[in-house]
Amino acid sequence: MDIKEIKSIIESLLYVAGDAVHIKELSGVLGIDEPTVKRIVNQMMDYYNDEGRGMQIIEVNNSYQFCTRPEHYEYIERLVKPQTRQGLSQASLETLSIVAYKQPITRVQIDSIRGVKSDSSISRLLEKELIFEAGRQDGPGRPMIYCTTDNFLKLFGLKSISELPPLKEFTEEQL
Amino acid sequence: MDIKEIKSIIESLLYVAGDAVHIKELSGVLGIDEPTVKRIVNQMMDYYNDEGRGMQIIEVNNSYQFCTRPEHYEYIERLVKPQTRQGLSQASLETLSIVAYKQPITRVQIDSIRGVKSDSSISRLLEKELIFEAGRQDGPGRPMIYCTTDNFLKLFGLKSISELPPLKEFTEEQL
Amino acid sequence: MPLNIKLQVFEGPLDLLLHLIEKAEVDIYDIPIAEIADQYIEYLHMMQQFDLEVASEFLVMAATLLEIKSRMLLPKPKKEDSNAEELDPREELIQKLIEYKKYKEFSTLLKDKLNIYEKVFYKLPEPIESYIPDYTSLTGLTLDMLTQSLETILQKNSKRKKSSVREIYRDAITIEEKMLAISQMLTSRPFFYFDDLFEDDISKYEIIVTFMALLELIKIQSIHIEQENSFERILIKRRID
Repeated sequence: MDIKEIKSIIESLLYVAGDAVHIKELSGVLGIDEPTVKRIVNQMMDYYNDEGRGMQIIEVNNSYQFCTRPEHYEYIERLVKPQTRQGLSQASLETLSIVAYKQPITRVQIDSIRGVKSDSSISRLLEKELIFEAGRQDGPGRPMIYCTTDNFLKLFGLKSISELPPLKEFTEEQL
Repeated sequence: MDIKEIKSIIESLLYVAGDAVHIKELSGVLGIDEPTVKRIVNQMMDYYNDEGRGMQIIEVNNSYQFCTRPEHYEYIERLVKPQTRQGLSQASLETLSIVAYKQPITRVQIDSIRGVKSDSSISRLLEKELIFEAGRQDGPGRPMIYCTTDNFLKLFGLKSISELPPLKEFTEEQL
Repeated sequence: MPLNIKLQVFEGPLDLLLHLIEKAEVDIYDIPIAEIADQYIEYLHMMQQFDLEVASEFLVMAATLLEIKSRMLLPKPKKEDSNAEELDPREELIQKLIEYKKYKEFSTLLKDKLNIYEKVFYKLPEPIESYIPDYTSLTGLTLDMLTQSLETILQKNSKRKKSSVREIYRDAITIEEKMLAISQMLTSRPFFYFDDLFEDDISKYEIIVTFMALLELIKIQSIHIEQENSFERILIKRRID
């Protein structure tokens, strides 16, 4: 085995593992003594850095691991979770405000207040863990009821729902 | 962004994804048009192959994915627990060949070409996600129709169904 | 009796026939039917001797071979009184064998590829939590926005609601609108279930409108209704012509 092949194998091992691989394991798999493995991996680390490759090798407690470069974070984030970049839409914000003030509330009640269907905002808020399904209402159809989560409180800096500011101009009847 | 940086980002994206990443996603994340992304990925593919790197990039239905090289199999197997081999029977391989070329195809049509019932091969191929139920055919009995999956392409090193070699036409001398 | 002979296993009657034809080194387009039929039946006898179950397909093929054999023995009709093409009784079988042989050969090629590509490893996706920003990325939001948002809706609402008494408000939906809505559901997916249309708290009025819209869509042949057995879920599918 020439050194190029050894590097290629180490690369594939680190890739498949995804995790940290101990130098002992590399040495065992390759049948090469640890100091040599260490020297080769060090060369690889330099190479990845000098070439500005997409991954770098990091060493932790005699284990080696691939990881991405901090400067690529933005792109990776876009790939992994594109929708997190969008924040809350107007529709979601409206729905959230209704749930916050009127909880527990059903989807039909939300629709009725907004005058449009709120299915997609509700799923978006559920997904973001800003509201949760708090059970079903008694009565015909037993519709799902929604409440805000602790995450919601955290995000808006509230200790509890009772801290929500009072709404101007509106009396209970109007709601 | 220079081309080296783009390659570096693509490398990190493919590494993080693990799975196949569609060219549309790469194009979206990078903000670069698809033909350019395709050209760059093709250069990367060549580079990985020429340099005998630990990973290679494979293309399946316009998606790209990292995988290891078959020749490193032995070393990787020592590191990670051996993956369950696909181990397809002759019957399953025959059925798969027929589905690959004649898709969409019904069970009865497969049976007719093989001259024997193919139920058990079909369930095996479904279970291994090499074929999938693509709906029902119009007409009497509305039989289920089968097509091959992307997994099939990956496992047999094909980019797309159009890459299947033409079936040999037999001349009298060859038989 | 000890069994020292390993009986070759065939995938089916066509597989067995191909084997016999190759062994006999005869032309597939001109199979000596009598000879091959005898060998075929001999093989089935062997299977029985070894207590192997002979699948019905093998028996059907044996009957077909015997039939072809007997038709080959019939005197050929004179040329002038047969305007029909002089059909070779073997023709259909030969076509089947050739078709099968193509796929059988391709399957060996597949097997070779499988031997290579099953030695390839893929890595699992990285745990994405480390890449997802936490909720602090939503910090553009303020309590004011929340209250204002609700107040605006309520303002709009109070105008809209003036005439209506306290009851759950729902826009009156027309049959045309419902038809459009159903057709749109079918643009994103090939089918959905009948009960998907009737969510928990649908009003009686909307049930009636939905039902009429469905009937209308069936009438104009843009959808298709299916139910495998009574009481099973009803499928609504896009009609493809």
